[in-house]
Amino acid sequence: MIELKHVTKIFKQGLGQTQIALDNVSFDIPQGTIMGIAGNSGCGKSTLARVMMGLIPPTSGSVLLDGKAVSSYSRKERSQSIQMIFQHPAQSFDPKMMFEHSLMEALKVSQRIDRDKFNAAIREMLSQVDLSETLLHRYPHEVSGGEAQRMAIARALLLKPKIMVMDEGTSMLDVSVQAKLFDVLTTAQKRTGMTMILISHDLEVISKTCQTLAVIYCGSVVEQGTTEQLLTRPKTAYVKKLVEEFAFFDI
Amino acid sequence: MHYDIQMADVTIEFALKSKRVSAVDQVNVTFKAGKITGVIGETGSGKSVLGMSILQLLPKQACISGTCFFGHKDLYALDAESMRKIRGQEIGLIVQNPNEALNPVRTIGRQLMEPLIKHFDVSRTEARKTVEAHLRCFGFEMPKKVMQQYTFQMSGGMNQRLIAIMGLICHPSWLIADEPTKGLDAILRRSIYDVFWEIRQHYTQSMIVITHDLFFAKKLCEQIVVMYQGEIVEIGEAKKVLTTPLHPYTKGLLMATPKAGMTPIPDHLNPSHESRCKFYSRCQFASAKCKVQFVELREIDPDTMVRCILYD
Amino acid sequence: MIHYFLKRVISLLPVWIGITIFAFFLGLVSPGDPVYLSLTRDGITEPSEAMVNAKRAELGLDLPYHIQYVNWINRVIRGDFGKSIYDNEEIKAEMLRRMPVTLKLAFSAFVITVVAGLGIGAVMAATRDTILDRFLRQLCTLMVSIPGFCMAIILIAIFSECFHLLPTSGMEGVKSFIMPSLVLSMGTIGTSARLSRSNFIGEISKQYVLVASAKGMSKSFIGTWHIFKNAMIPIITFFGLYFAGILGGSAVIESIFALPGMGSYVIDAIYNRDYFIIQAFVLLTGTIYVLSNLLIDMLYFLINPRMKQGDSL
Amino acid sequence: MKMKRMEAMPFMILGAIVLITILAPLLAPFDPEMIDMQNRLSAPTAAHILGTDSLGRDTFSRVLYGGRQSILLAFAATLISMGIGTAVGFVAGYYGGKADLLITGISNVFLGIPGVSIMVAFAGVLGPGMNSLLIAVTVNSWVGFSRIVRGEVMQLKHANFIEGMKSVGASDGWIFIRHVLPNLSDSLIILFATKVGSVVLSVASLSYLGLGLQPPAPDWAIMISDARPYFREHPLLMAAPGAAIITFVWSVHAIGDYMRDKLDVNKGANDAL
Repeated sequence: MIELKHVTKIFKQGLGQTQIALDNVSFDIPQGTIMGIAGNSGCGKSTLARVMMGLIPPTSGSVLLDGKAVSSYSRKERSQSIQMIFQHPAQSFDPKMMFEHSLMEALKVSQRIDRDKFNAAIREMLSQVDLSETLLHRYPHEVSGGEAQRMAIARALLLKPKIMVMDEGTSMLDVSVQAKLFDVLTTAQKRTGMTMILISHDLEVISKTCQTLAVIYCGSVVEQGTTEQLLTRPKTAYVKKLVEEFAFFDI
Repeated sequence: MHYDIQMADVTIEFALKSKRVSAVDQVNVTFKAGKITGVIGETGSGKSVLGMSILQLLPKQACISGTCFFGHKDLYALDAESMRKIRGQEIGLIVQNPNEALNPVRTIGRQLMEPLIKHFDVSRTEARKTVEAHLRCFGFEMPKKVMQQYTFQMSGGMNQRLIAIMGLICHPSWLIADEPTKGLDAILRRSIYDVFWEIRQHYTQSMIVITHDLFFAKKLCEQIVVMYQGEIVEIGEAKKVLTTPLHPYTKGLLMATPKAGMTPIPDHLNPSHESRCKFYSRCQFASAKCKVQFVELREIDPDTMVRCILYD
Repeated sequence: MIHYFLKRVISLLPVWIGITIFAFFLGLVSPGDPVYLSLTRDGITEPSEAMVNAKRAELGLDLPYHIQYVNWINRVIRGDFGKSIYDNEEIKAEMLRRMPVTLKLAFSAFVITVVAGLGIGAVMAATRDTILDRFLRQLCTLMVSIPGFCMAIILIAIFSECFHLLPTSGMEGVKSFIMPSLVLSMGTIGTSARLSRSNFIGEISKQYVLVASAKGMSKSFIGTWHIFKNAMIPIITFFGLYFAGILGGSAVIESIFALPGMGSYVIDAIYNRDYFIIQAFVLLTGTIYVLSNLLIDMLYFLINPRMKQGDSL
Repeated sequence: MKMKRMEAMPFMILGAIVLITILAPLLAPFDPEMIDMQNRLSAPTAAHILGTDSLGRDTFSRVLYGGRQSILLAFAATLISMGIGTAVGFVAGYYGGKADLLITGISNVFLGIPGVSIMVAFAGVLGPGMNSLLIAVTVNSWVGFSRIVRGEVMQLKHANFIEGMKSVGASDGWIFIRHVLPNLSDSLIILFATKVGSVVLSVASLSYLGLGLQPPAPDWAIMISDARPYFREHPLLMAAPGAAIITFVWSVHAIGDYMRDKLDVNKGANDAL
């Protein structure tokens, strides 16, 4: 269970100018559900993801993971409960290391599995994300975007997190590759029962994959509720406009 | 009189350090004047390479074979000087990311006047007046002020309209748009659609729109060309192709969209087989014949063609 | 504009103060106690304890360091660098006479570096990956690798001893500056040419170049009006470093070509352990460097439109 | 790392020169400092392959020994400044804020004083010789490294894979050693090669004027300076050490350029320093 209570984040930009990235954001996501966070570019989605991960401290308010503040967790404990997938697949891996080495390192650092089971765990995870083992000896720039992103998911799943955050995970990918990715993700989610938080500007992707939804505009939650309720009976003008934009291309 | 663009046996390969990578493979297509044709395909299908080859805007390493007739001129055979006269004057281009399409250290006004002065040899004041007219036509209230400013002072939407004007300022008969909706959020995607609608009303009907956004193409284009790994697999009337597709790949593409439930196209089941049909290894309707028989782009009816054994 | 100018002055001030502290530090660290030196100059070879203390008080050397520093700064700002230990000459007069020579040399070398660097860089970028490009790149690497004095000797052998075109040393008007400024700029030409090349090539792949050619503009038009100006902006920031390199190198070149500049003066000062001159040299070259940086920042401000629109750096 | 023959040349030359310099005592036919006034200024003979200088010392042996001091000094000084510069640069880049401001301020001051002036100053104050040069070079070149490292670390800090490693649970130290340093290595090698080259050059310039390395130990620059008056009759006396310096510095710079082209990354920052 992850709860955000009145989270605000203000970035200092020198010479006294400040930029409000998040403004009083509060919501909670019960364990095992899939929640979407929608908003156009520049509305603070990525900052929200990094605050939830505990990578950046909120200026005020708190992020609670199973009742305890994220900041009180050590990095290792945090890695065992929450993992993140980034927007640019090839950049989520060290360019100087082969995938096998990156995966091994993730296991070594998080100590979730003891050393002798590493190879078995990696092979098994690769079959789950439908990647061939020859990719293990490739460098991040030598594979397609879709394959790199699935490798990132494999690395995250190896650590058996309770929560998975996707920050625009598929916006760089083609439609068919995106479909493949979500197919892999949803099967993994059903198998492990983990919570998933999908952050994207694409309302259609979110409407098809998430049960609940929050729409963010300029750092604050404009509207929140079940996907079905928001898409058919949006209350605020902004969400109406957003839904109308996507519907425009449907007819 | 607007000419058609006819491309015959076009093959484009890139001579990289170690090996030659083929991007476009034996393409035959005719883009009809007065029609908006959408070229759809995923990354690596060769759609952008095909589009950019028309204006010879490919990097040096590209080697092009085949012909691309614009009226009676073969664009591939043109020397640099005569191709320069075509670019902007007869065929305009709208590029991908608007925020990086303008020179950041040169005022917008001067960049818009450049082609006018170069192609039509008009005086600066006259060029300035034409540019102001175009700016007003695209919804800029204070054209004079905008002409003094720079691209980094403009919003995404405004930059979109500026690059549209840039492509149209010399009233070209044809327009090529390369991935206009790539990486845009919903609002900017809608505003670029309005820009194209504006172009359609006031400037030219003959357009080639290269995109991977199926629904944008369905809404905007009349004709659709679907490409897969450098080959054209299906051509047809837009509404028909994107509601009742013929080729298995197009079907798979539509099924993979969020609206249709995101069922993925299977990955290469048996990639090792060298087969005539490039989609063989991912196709549910694959049969022994597909591997052996070479399939041509068969014409089903006047404006529908498909490359698949099922329709042979 | 003024806002940016003040901002640059404020940010360069600590640099200047740092240089003065470094110069002052040199004075302190230098061996040979100035008290005894001035005493011997007064003809007292075995000064008594009292005389030494009186002298020390007179010179103000008994005060705590920071006060000494402030006194020193007051004198220095008015140009009073003290007297040369060797020939008791007033350093300020000597420096004023010699500074124009060094400035002329450094400035002409700087101009050659910029012009040649950009020129060769542009040629290499335009003909990238051809034989000419590879040859010029090797030439740049070679130019950076030849020591100044070797190049000087070679040039002197060719132009002075064989063809008697240029004077080998001394001050005979413009002609005596040609070889020194060429040798002085040689090293920096290699570096600036390579940097310009990678910047030009970086711009060629940018989107606005594609748009410009799609508008039907000619290659040369795009080269001059679009690529050159964009590439110039990052290059200007390195002019300051080139100038520092040239300023430093001028000391050696002046000695080789016997030009009466500040450089040769300080090199002689080192032979004679004349620390005040060294102090004055470091201070003056540092000040020239800071002023030139300010000038280059203003040039950057004028060329880069992003600055004028109030986007702070 | 397969390289075309031409590209491998600088590495081979550098290797050869360093090897020769180390093995000089074994290779040199004569003791470089043995004065033999009888056949002074002799032309190349079977015994003295490159002839002898004004004091009858064998030029060939002196050229073999000539690089020892300046090359050793260049490598040592550049290594030290690389160490200091990388540490300082990392702190400024990774933690930013006040530390960054302070370090940038200080490094601007060091940049403010042109390199040779520092060397000239230290040579004057501490007396010419090896140690004053070592200090002067280190004081002058650590800034170059810290600026580059700071710039790169700032970029790396926001790279997804660093955030990825943090979310996987890696500590800052682990990230620095396993990820930051390897990714910095390319730029550091380029800068190290360029710096060694420029240090050898500036030391040679000073030695030529008699302010750098001191005779009687054989040094290329001093040899050239001594050979100046005999230049017309005995060009070899100057050509041999000159060629040695140019070859060494060229090979080091060529390695730097090769690494930069291979990296093919438009890092303007590390070209100029």
